[in-house]
Formats: sequence, structure tokens, C-alpha cells
Amino acid sequence: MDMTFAPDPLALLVIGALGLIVVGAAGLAFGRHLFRLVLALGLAEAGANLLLVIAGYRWDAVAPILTGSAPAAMVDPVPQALVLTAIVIGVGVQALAVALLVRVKLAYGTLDLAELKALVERDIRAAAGIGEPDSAQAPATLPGPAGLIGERP
Amino acid sequence: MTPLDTLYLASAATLAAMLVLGDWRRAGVLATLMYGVQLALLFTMQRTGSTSFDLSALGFELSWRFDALSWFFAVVTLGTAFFASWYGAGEWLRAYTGRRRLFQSALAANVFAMLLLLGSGDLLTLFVGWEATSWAGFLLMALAGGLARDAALRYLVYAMAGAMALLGALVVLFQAGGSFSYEAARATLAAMAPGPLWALIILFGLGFGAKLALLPLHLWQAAAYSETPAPGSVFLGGVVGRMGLFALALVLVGLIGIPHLQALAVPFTFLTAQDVVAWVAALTVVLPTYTALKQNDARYLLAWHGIGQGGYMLLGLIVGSALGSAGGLLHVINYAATQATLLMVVFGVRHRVGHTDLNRLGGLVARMPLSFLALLLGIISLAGLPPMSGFVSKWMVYSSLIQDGRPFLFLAAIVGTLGTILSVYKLIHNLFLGQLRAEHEQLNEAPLSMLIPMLATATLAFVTGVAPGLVLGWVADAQAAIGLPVIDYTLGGIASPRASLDMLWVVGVMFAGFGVGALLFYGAGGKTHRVHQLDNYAGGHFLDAGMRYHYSDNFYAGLMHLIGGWYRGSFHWLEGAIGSGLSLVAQGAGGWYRAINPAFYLLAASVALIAWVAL
Amino acid sequence: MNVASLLVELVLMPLVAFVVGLAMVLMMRRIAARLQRRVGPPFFQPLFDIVKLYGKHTQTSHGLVHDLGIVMAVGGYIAAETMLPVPGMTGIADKGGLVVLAYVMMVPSLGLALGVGQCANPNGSIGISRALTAMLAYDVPFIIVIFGVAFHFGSSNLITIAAAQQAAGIAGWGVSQMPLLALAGLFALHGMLGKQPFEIYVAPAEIATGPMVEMSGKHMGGLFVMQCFQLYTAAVLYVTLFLGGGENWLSFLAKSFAVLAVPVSLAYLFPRYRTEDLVRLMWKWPTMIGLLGLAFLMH
Amino acid sequence: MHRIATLLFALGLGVLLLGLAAQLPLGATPMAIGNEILARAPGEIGAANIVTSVVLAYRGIDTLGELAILFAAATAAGLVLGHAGSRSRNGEAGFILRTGSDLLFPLLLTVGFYIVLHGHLTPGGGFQGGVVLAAAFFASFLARPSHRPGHGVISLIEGLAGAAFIGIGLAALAGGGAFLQPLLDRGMLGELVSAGSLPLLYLAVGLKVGAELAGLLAQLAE
Amino acid sequence: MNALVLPVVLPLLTAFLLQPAGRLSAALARWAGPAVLLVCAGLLVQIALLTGGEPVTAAIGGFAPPVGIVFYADALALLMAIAVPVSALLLWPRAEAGEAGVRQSALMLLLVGSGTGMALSGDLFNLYVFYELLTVASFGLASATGTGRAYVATVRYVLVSGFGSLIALAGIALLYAQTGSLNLAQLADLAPERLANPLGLAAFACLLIGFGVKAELFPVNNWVPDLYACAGKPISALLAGVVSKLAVLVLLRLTVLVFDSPEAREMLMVLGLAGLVTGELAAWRARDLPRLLAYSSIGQLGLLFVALSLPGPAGLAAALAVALHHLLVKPALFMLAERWHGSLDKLAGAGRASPLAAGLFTLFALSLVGVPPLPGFWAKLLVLLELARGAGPFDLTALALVLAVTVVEAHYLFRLVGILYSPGEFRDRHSPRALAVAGLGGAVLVAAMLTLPAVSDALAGLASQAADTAAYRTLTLGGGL
Repeated sequence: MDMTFAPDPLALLVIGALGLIVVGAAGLAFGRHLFRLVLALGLAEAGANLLLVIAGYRWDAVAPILTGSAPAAMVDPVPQALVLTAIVIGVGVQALAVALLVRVKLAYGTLDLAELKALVERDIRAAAGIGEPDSAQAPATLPGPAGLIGERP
Repeated sequence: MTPLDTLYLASAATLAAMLVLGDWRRAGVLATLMYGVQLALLFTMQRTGSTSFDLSALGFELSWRFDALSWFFAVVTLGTAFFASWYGAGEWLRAYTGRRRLFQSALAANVFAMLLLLGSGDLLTLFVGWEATSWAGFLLMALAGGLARDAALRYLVYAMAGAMALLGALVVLFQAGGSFSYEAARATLAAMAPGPLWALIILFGLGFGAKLALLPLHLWQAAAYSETPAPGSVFLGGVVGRMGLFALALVLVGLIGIPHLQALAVPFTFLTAQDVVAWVAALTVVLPTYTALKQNDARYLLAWHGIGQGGYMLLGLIVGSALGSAGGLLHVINYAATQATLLMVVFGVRHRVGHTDLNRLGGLVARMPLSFLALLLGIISLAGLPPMSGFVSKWMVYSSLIQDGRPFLFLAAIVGTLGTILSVYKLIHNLFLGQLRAEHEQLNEAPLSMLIPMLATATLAFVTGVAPGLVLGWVADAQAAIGLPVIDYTLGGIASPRASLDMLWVVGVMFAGFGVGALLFYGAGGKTHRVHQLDNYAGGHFLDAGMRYHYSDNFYAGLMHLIGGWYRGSFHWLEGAIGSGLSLVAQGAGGWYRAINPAFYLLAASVALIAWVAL
Repeated sequence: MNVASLLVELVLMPLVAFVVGLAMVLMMRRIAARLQRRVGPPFFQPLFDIVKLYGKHTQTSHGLVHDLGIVMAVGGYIAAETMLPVPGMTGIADKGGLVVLAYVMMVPSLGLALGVGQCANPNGSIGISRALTAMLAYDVPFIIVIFGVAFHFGSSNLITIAAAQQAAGIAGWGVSQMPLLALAGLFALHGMLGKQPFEIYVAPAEIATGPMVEMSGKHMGGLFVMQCFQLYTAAVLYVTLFLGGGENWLSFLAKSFAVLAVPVSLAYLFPRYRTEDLVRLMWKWPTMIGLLGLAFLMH
Repeated sequence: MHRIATLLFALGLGVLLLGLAAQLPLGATPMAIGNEILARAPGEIGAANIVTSVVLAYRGIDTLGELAILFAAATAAGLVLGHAGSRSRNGEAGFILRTGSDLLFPLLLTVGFYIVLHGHLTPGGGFQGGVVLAAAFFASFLARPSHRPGHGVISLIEGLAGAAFIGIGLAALAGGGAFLQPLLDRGMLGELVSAGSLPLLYLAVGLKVGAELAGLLAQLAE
Repeated sequence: MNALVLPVVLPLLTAFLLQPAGRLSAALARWAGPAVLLVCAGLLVQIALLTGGEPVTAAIGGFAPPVGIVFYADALALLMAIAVPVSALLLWPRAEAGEAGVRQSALMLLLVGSGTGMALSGDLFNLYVFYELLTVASFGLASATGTGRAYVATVRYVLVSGFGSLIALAGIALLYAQTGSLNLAQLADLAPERLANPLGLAAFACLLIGFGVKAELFPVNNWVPDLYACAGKPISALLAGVVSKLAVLVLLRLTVLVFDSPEAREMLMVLGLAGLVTGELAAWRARDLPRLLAYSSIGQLGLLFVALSLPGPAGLAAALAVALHHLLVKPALFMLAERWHGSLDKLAGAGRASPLAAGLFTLFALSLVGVPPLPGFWAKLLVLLELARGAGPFDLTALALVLAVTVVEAHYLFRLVGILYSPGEFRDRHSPRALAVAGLGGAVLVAAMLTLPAVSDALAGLASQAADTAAYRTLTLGGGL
């Protein structure tokens, strides 16, 4: 581990990456609106990607492209390839998420979580044929007639 | 092909026959015959035992064999099944509106499963048999639907809790000893430290106690047994719960051993494991008996007594002396005959009347005298009065408690008996004595197909009461099989210097006394004027025959006024509390799964995880 | 012992019991009369009562079970007498014992209960309910006493118990060895007899509200016989357990009568107990005394 | 309450993560595979851009998976939005936008293809180029919503491009090699026609990504 | 064995070409998918027959591992790989007309390709890619019912999955930063010196969370109930059945090969227990059948994770027994749920309406609860025995919890059985295919019970092979082709 006292650019990058993750996670937790959640997720994902790139970084090395000149020490090409893949994956997922949000908005007219929750719960219950909306109770114990239970005074 | 193989084959054949032919008009007769055949096969088998097949699965050996203990319980099982099936073979079956094939198959499955359990040759087979019995019992209890289904479900919870406790004990024992065989288990248990041994005893106790309906695992039994169709109820009430006793005898007595239990102390007290078990048994005698006193349905009343009587068996067994354990085991067979008789009568009444509500019956002795006789014999036996068999086994338990110097257990046992006397009197009084209700005036005696078995079992209970030596031989062999001291018996009972009993003489003298009494009554004195039952006066005032009253509701009002407040359903409270607690946790769990944005929890979980990792 | 002499004993023992029981009934009535400053009945009055009751036309019989109840009540006690050793006769006491006797003594109660139940008179049923409750009350101290005695003498065989006391003399009697239990036993015994002040469940003075409501003629006569036996059984049992049994007839009878006379005389000082009060009383004092006695006995 | 807890948790997460990250051997990656690839790739693959070697050769099947993911996302989005029924957009964009997009379209197309084709030489490649291509089509679509390319064309391009990628892989397999084993001559390092089948693969990737993204965007825009 | 790659790429190829093909012929688009799956299954079976269960590898692109990506097929991997196309064939979604149907078919094919890849791949990042592909494909399939609630459920699924995959990515980054490798075999080599530290454990935790999303692992399984309730039942069956097992397989490989430390196992056990308890308790209170099944699925997978945390081949055998049992039973139950949609209370009479379905349900319920001699019992017994062997406080707590939760499980399952058989007017949806699939599951279950000794031997073989890390490493890194 490098022990220089000067502000270490790599350390800053790490802090940035972690910060992105943390901010994304906090955004997810704070979010009251679905679209913001998707954005927060993208933010956090960017952080993770950054972390992955950093994982392949070496001191005093160049990008892994052969330029004909004497090959200097190069950084690890693998994480870069991985990140390339990961980014594209992220794009795909985000696009799909947005598509889904469009549908949700069409179906319920809102993307607010609290409202959605109530609407969806009612919807599911209605579809399943369960009556009263907020008694999620299953009969935990036997409903016994008085004669069945001997000991009640 | 060993005799045991033949027995299993016959039992399986019965099940198969019922699965195929269960809807046939005469299926009941066929089943009865086949149970009879099994019983005959059992009697031709050597009492000391027989082996059967072995299996191997996942590297475990499973084996089945009979010893004298199994044989003894098998006799009770098949005997009860025989009479229960007979009871249900005739008119009862014709009137039965449920699914007959299902019912007959369920009964046969129960018998088969119980025979498998009784024949278990190692702990794994024991568990397999145990589960088979539990689930067959569940089927039998649930098949009537409605209330029966709810009760069966409750049973299932207890039975599964028990089975899981058992399974836990088994796997722990397996890892400690490396094998499921009884020998290995015996050796492991003998060398085990007190802590784990206690844990195992508790687990086994929970496991087997659930079926025996030991306190506090007894709440399920009354309803589950009562709501089953008549022959099933007779069978369940007569014998099924006793499988718990069998298993406890096998494990607590046979594998751990009474001396070991006596040596195992409860920390910080002067009690031993034996005392604890004995006290559980004693409480099981007392509390359910007094609960029975409060019942207003004949079936429930009897079922609650069934719980209490199980306590006597365990109490006798755990005392561990020759006399006590013989009493406990003997009570199994005595009780089976007794309870079968009583339930048959009660269901006979139900067959005729349509219900068994103790507050809406009375005076049936005029219409159903033979049923009355059977019930009379039954309640005398259940209450443990001479000359019936129930007395003999209870006497042995009492005597052993005296000899062992256990005053409080003795007190508990007798207080239980007193309660039984009170409540069985209520039973016979409210059913058969007092005023006959107008709507029952045209009632007929129970049909013959039901009368014969009930009188037969009553006779059995009487004969084994007069000559307990007839069955004490079986008991003695069973004692030997699980390493208990063996009782020294005679045909009439026990001959030992400290406590002797010769029922032949006692009963002889009793009947002579009755004879003299009868002579005095009928032979001497003036004429007797037979009046109509309702020709009554009270305080010089004629009681109008048009206005019926039978003192039946809240029969022991005075007593209940006094002691009714002492027991307020704390066990129900406990059960309910556990259910509610679980419900609360479950609600929490459900809430977590319904949270539409789980990110907050995820965040919290991540922090927890990473903190765990980093620290 | 040969069978012939045993049979003779079996016949004699109930007879003796009946005669002594008659005398006991007489004694009780005399004591009661003296305490109430009356003269009391003549010597043969109990016998006359029985003859009268049996001889009368029985107005009401509610059928077989009704009659059977009386038969069981009388027959049960006859059987019980053969299990109580008296001087010179042991009957089948070696084949039963204390516990058996205690349970045989419940048979008459059951018989009575059945008979009354059959009468279809609600007052009778209420009476039985009371009687059974009372049984529950006095049997608790009684059990403790039985246990203590059987434990102390190491046997539940009455012959052994009596012999052990006689061998040791008065110091070895139950009453000197276990005074507290003896006291509790006296309570229990008294409750069992259904005499003042615990007579509410029999309700002899207000027949119409008790078990006897439908009993007349022979039924009542049977019950009278039963009462003779009951007094005898209780007294003799107590003597056998605590007072050394019967070495000879003289001391035996003296002790038996004394067992009845002393508490009865005292009991008249108390007012009647209601059923519930009876239960409370029995479960409190005699039970506590008995348990205390047991504690001393066992350690 | 909830918010405060969230904040605390987030802070805790950050602190804990930092604590963990401090232990990472940053800047001194072990490069167990990396070194070997750096050493072998020029000779084995013949692509100047070693990342491209990794993407298309050493980890070619990852790339296939990635294409499949894009395809899956597009298909799923199509499935999701297909139910909605298309709402016709009203009117065309303004003159400036139309003209601008017309001007941009060939430019973007050229740049896109350049990036795609030089993927094995310089930073860039099928993904980056594909995005540019998609942008070209999307820009024209924004300008003239009515003149959108049909679903059929897009799906044909994406299907064929994907199939081509797999086909190249299978061709190697059929030839007795392994799936996605490099075919064709490696050529001279740094030349356009070099690195064997890599440029072809990248072309397939570029077309597929372009079609995929164009389709996705078009669907979302509807 | 380069042909190993075919069952992965053929479905992908078909998926790519399905839409253009659909324009040519509707029938082609409709039948191409199942046909390809059949081919894939046949191929895999043939590979299994050729190798006879011995592990083989395939280096993709001809690059020897660890540089290239390697496919590793031992008996377990092949079994899971075969399970994917077979399950997909049995649970192929109802054919929808037009473009939507073609798209659904394409997604199914993608799911199968990626699933097979997950079963076979021996490279961590490649696993991640396939995992993501599978996830995205399942998004589409799950929302295909087109109801609003299905979209919302899918969105939640997307969010949790997204969270999971970013965590997994971070985990891969952590892992890579320490070892510089992604090949499982090489990671196994490097693990003792590089990963036996908090960072390594952190990487494991991250991967656990990441791959745990599909495996319904505790903190990331929040999406499960609503999705299963709202998605088509065949899709639910597929996700709960084979897909979750694939994720488990990945975790199994990671645990066995790379993170074979007590701390990692402890973590797995705790999370498993949390899932077990919360799942079963939630199922206890569930009021409609799909959610009940979903919750119980969570619970059983919790049990699976508990089993997975047990060391040694015996522990692995227990885990595999639980996994295979669940793989068999849960899809069958979901297929039954297709006939019995809706509130539990309204199912009264279903037993009379279709006795076979109710009988099958009872059979599965018995097996799930663990009634001997059904396979479920033996699976549970193995787990319990291994827990008892461990005998540490964690193990014993787990033992007690597993046992206690079984009681709850029995209660809710048989409460439902009771409802099924009580009188009522229930009319079930006619769905012969659902019944056939469930019947098949039941038949296999019974067959397994009857051939228990053989099955148990096979299971032990699978487990010991899967637990043999040395063989894995030699075969993969020794350049065996």
C-alpha cells in the first residue's frame, strides 16, 4: 500500500466511487418516487463500475493499447473490458426499467410509492378475491366454539 | 416369512382391501374379519418377539421387529380396532353419510401405521412409524370435515411440534452415538453428560407427550377425538394416544432406564428427572379430569378423561417398581376396553338421538337398558372401583406410590379418581337416569351390531377385573422387554407381603354381598308398589308430569362455585399467547415482504453485513 | 386357613357388624338425646325401625335401578365388612387391604347415587350432587391418612397394620406414633359419616331436599341398614388404623364406640356446615394437619 | 425518524466501505490474468487495443452475453410497451431541427462506422460506435417522427447482426476449433485489416448495439 | 468438449433470429423455440452420456484458462443444465398471438441460454453476465401478463435486482483487486492467501447479496411474493424452480471453491435462517395461494442456504437433496396454483372439483413438510443430521429453528389441504397442461421415493464430485481439454 502523504488521486477516486455508491443507496432509501429510484440506482451503478476500473489500476502504467513505441507498463486490461460490459448491461436494465415505469404510470396514474402501494395492494386483493383491504390476518389459532374448549370460565 | 411379516402383510392387505372395496355395503364386516385375522395372527406369534424386514436408505439401516412390549400394545391396538370396526360394521355404516371408503381406509391405515410403529427396530424406524401414525391419525380426525377439521388441524400442530422435537432428539442422539440403533442409543445415553441428557429427555418428552396428551400439550385431544365418526372415535379414544406411552416406555424406560432417571437431578433442587416426569403425569391426571367435570357433551367428557387416564399410565410406569409399572401398563389394556365401551355407548346414544348433549338427555335407561348396563360397567371401571378392571390397574399404581413413599403423587392420583367418580356419575345420570324426555319416549335400544361389541368390551373389562392374571402375564413379559423388574402375579391379582390383592375373592364377596342385599330387599318385607317414574313429590307437592325437569345443567354447581375459579384456562391462554406472539412476528415478516421500497431495509442489512465482516 | 372356616367368617363378620352397628346407631341417638335433654329411644328402637321400614308397603319404586341402588348400598357394605379384621376373624382382609377397602366403601355411595338418580326427582339429584361434592371434601384428608398409615407400617394390609400395633403396645399404636394423622383421620371419618355438623348433604331433617326424597319403605329400610354398617365400618377402620385394632372383643368394642362417641358429642356444639363450607373446612384444617403429620412421619 | 435513520445508515455504510477500501491493494493489482494477457495478446490476437482483445477474444462470450442482454432489454421493452398501443405524435419538429438532423445524419453515420471499425486499434469499438449509430437514427427520428424506420428493419438488423456474431463463433467450432476461436489471419499489428475476425465481430456488435438502442429509444419515445 | 457451448449459444442464436423468422412464418416462430430447447436438452443428455458423469471442460475461444473463459461440466452442472431446457419446455408460456408471443418466446430462449450458461460457466464475471441476462429476460417474462400490478411487481424486482447486481459488481471488483483473477479455479488457488481476510469476506458478502437476489436469499427477496402472485404461473414456477437453483449453484461453487471459511458459512447460515423464518411465518399468514407458495418458497430456500452452509460432502449432499427436492416440488405446486388462483378461503371444494390436483397438492405438501418416507423427509433429515454434527451454538439454534418452522409449515399447508377438501362450490380453471406438469412432478417424486437407495447413492456421488475442489482445479487449470 502506498503511503504518500500527498493527496492521492487514486484515493480520491476510491472515495468518489464509494461516495457514488453511498449516495445512490441513500437515494434509493430516501426515494418516494419510482423514477428517482431508477436514477439513484444508475448513480450507484456508476460508482460500482468506477470501483471496478480502479481495481485494475496500476501505478505508473499506461492504457493497454500498443502504439508501436516501447511498451511501457500497462494497466490491467481485463477490468476495462469488464466495465465496458457492465455499462452496457446497466444501460439495458435502465432502459427496461424506464419502459416499465411508463406502463406503471399508465396503469395507476402515479409513480409515487405510497400511493402505488395502496393501489397495488388493493388490486392484488381484488384479483385474488380477498375482501377487506387491511386485515392481512390468517386465522392463527382455531376458532373454537365454546363447547370445544373446555376450560373457559 | 416370519410371523411378523405375515402380520404386516395382513395389515397391509386390510388397507388395500379398504382402499379398493371401502365403498362396499359389507366393507365394515370385511374389515372386522380382517382385523380379527390380524389379531389371531398376533396370538399365534411368539409373545417374546419376532423379526421382520430390514431396509437400507441413505446409509441408514431400517429394521422392524416385535418384542413383548410391542406385542402387548399390538394386542390392544388390534383388539380395539376389531371392536371399533365391528361397532361400525352394521347399522352405523348404513347410516353413515360421509365417504365410506375414505373412512375405512383411514382406520386401516391407522392400524397399519401403529403396527409399524410398534415394530420399530431402531430410532429411525421409530420416527417413521411415529410420523405415519400421526398423519394417519390426522386423516382419521379430519375426514369428517367442519369442526373435526379444525380440531384435527390443531392436533396436527401439536403432533408436528412433537414430531419435530423427536426428530431433533434423534439427530442429536445419532451424532452422539453414530447410529440409530437402540443398542448404540442406550450406550450413548448411559454415558451422556447431564445437560445434553436433560435436553434429550425434554425433547423426547415433548415428542411423545404430545400424542399422549401430557400437560401442557393436551389441549388438542378432546375435540380431535370427539368429532371423529363413531368407530374412529372409539379407536382413537381407546388406543391411539397410548402410542405415546409405548414410545415413552421404550425410550425413557428401555433406553435411558429408571435408575438413570433417578440419578439425574434437576439443578438447584432436590428433584430428579423421575420426579419431574411423575409430576407431569400427576398433573395430567388431575387437571384434565376436573376439566372433564365441566364438559356438557358426553364425548368431550370422555375424551378429557382419556387425557387424565393417560397420566395414570405414565405415573405407574415412571415409578418404575414392578408393581407400579405393571399397573401403568395394565391400565393401557384396561382403559382401552373401558373407554371403548363408554364411547360405544355414547355414540350409540348419538346414533339414536342424534346428539350427546348432556343437558338435553336423560332417563334413557328405560329405552336402552343394555346400553345402560354397558355404560354402568364402563364408568365403574373408569372410576376405578371394584369389581372392574380399571380398579386393578389403579390399585397397583396407588400401592406402588405408597410403597415408594410418594404422598403427593398418591394424593394427586386419588384426587383424580375422585374427580372421575364425580364426572362419570354426571355422565350416567344425565344420559340414562332421571326423567326421560318426551321426544325420546319412542326411542329404541341401540342396534345389535353396536350392542354386541359394547357389551363384549364391557365383559372384557369385567373379566380382566375379576381375573387380572389373565393379562398380567403379557404385562410381565412387556416389563421384561424394557428391563423393568417383573411383577409377581396370580390369577386374582398380586400376592406380595406389602400389598396383596385377590380380585377373585374381593369380587366374590362383593357379589355375595349384593346377593344378600338383594335377598333382603326382595325377599323380606312388604309389597313394593311400582309407580311411574314421573309420579313424584317434592316437599309434599306433586311434581307435574307434564312439566319435565331433569337436574342436569351445571350438575356440580356448588363445587364449581367453589373451585371453578381455580382453573381459568391458563393452558388456552398459553396456547393463545404463543399463537399471538408468532402472529406478531409473522406480521412483521409479511410487512417486510410487502414493503414496496425495500431499499431502506436493504441499506440497513448491508450496513449490518459489512459491519459484521469488517469487525 | 381352610375354606370352610373362611366361609364361616365371611358370614359371621357382616352379622357381627350389623349387630354392633345397630348398637352404635342406638348410642348415637342416645347421645344426641342427652345433649338435647331428651330421654332418647329405647334399646331395640333401631331394630324396630328397620323391621318397620321393611314391613311397610313400599309406596314408590321407580324401577330396577332404583331398587338396585339400595342393593348395592347394602351389599357393598356387607362386602366391606369381610375385609375389616376383628378379633379372631380376618375374613379376606389379606386379599384386599386398605386401598381396596377404601374403594369398596365407595360402591355403596355409587349405588345410592344411581338409585337416587333413577328417581327422576330433581331434589334427589341435587342431593347427590351435594353428596358427591362432600365425598370429594372428606376423602382428601382421608387419603392422606391412608397413605401415612400404609407408609408407616410398610404395608396396606390391615392385618399387618393391626398386628404391628398390637405387638408394640400403646406406644406403637398409630395414634401415638402419628397423632396428627390420627386427628386428621378423625375429621375425615366424621365427615364421611354424614353426622352433625356435616349432615347437610344427607339432609336427614329435611328429606324433601336431599337424596332420600324418593325413598320409602324398603328403600328407607335398606338405607337404615347401610347406616349401621357405615358407622361400624368407619369406627372399626379407625380403630384398626390408629388404636391398635382388636386384641379382644371387649377392648375392641370399647375403642370403637369411643371413636364414635367422643367426636359426636363435640360436634353437637357446632352449627351445620353448608356443602361449600364443608369442602373448605375439610381441605383446610384436616388436610393441613394431615400433611403436617405426613411431614413428621416421613422425616 | 425514517429519514434520520436512512441518513445514519448511509453514513455508516460510507464509513465502513472506506474502512474496507483502505485495505485494498490499490494501484498494485495482482494482475494474475492481466499480465499474461498483456504478454500474449499482441502475438495471439494481433489487435493493438488489448482491451478489444479481451472483449472480443478472451472474453468473447461475455460480449455475446452482453449483446443478448441488450437484445433482451429491447425485446422486453417491446413486450412491455407493445401492449400500450402506439400513440401517434402530433406534428413534425421545427425546420432547424430537421435541417440539423439531416446534416448530422451522414456525419454521425460516418463517425459511428469509423469507431466501430477501428475498435481493435484505438479506444472505441462496437459499443461506442453502435451508440453513435443509434444516435444518428434517433436524431432523424426525432426530427421526422413519421418517417421512422419500421420495426421490421430494426429487428432484421439486430437479428442478423447477432446471428453473425454467433455464426463467426460457430464457424470456428465447425472448423474443429473452439467456439469464438479467432479466425482469419492476424495481419500486421496496428493495421486496419488485422486481428483476424475481430473487426468483423465488432462490426456485428456495432450494428447490433446500434439497432438495439435505436429500437429501444424509439419505443420509449412513442 | 467444445460442444458444451452449443446448448448456450443455440438458444441465443434462435432468439436473435426469431423476430425476423416470425415475419416469414408464424408457425416457425412458434415452434422453433421448443424445438431448439429439445435439441439442447438432447445435446446435454448426450454429453452426459458421453462423459458418464466425469467432469469435462471447454475453453471458450480456445484460450486456456485462467486467461480465457472456461465452461466446466461435472455431473451436477450437467444436471442443472439439463434441468433448464427441460423446465422451460414444460413451463413454456401459453402461446400468444403475434409479436408479443414471438417476443416472449425469444425471452424464454434467452433465459434458457443464460441459465445453461450459468450452470456451466467457470468464470465469475461470465457468470455475472449470464446472471444479468437471465435477470433481464425474466423481467420481460414476468411483466408479460400485462396487468398494472405485474408491472409494479416487476419494477420492484428490477430495483432489487439492480441493487443486487451493483453489489455483485462491487464484490467482483473487491475480489479482482485482491486476486487479479476471475477464474473460479484460480480463485480457489489464490483464496487461502489472498482472501482469508475481512476484504475477502466482504467480497463474499457482496456476491452473496448479488447472486442471492435470484436465489431468494433473505435481505434481497422482498420482490418474490408479489412477483409470483402477479406473474404468469409458469414463469413463477420457472423462477422459483430452476432459476433459483441456478443462482444457488453459483453460490455453491463460490462457497465450495473460493470461500470455504467458517465465517462465510456462518453468514450464509444466518441469512438462510432469516429467510427460513420470515418466509414460513409470512406464508403462515398469507391469504392467497400464489403468495403462500412464494413465501414458502422463500422459506425452503432459506433451508437450502442453511444446508449449503454445512461443510463437507455430507453437508453438500444435504444441500443438494433439498435443492433437487425443491426444484421438483415448487414448480409443480405453482402449476397447481394456476388452476386454483385466488384467495385461500375460496378454494373450498377444489378437492372435489379435481381430485387429482388436490391429491397431488397433498402429496407435495407432505413431502415439503417432510413426512417419511417421502423424499422431502430424507432431505430434511440429512440437513438436520449435519446440523447436529456441527453442534455449535449456531448449528443448534439453526436445528431448533428448522424444526420449529416445520411445524408452522405443516400448519399452513394442511390448513389449505383442509380447505381444499371441505365442501364448496369452487370451479377450477381447466388447465390440463398444469395438471400434467404437476403430475409429472408427483410421479418423479414417488419414483425417487421408491428408488431411494439408488437416488441417495447418486446424490452422494454428485456431492462428493462437487465438493472435490482439487479435481476442479486440476482439470480447469491443468489445461485439460
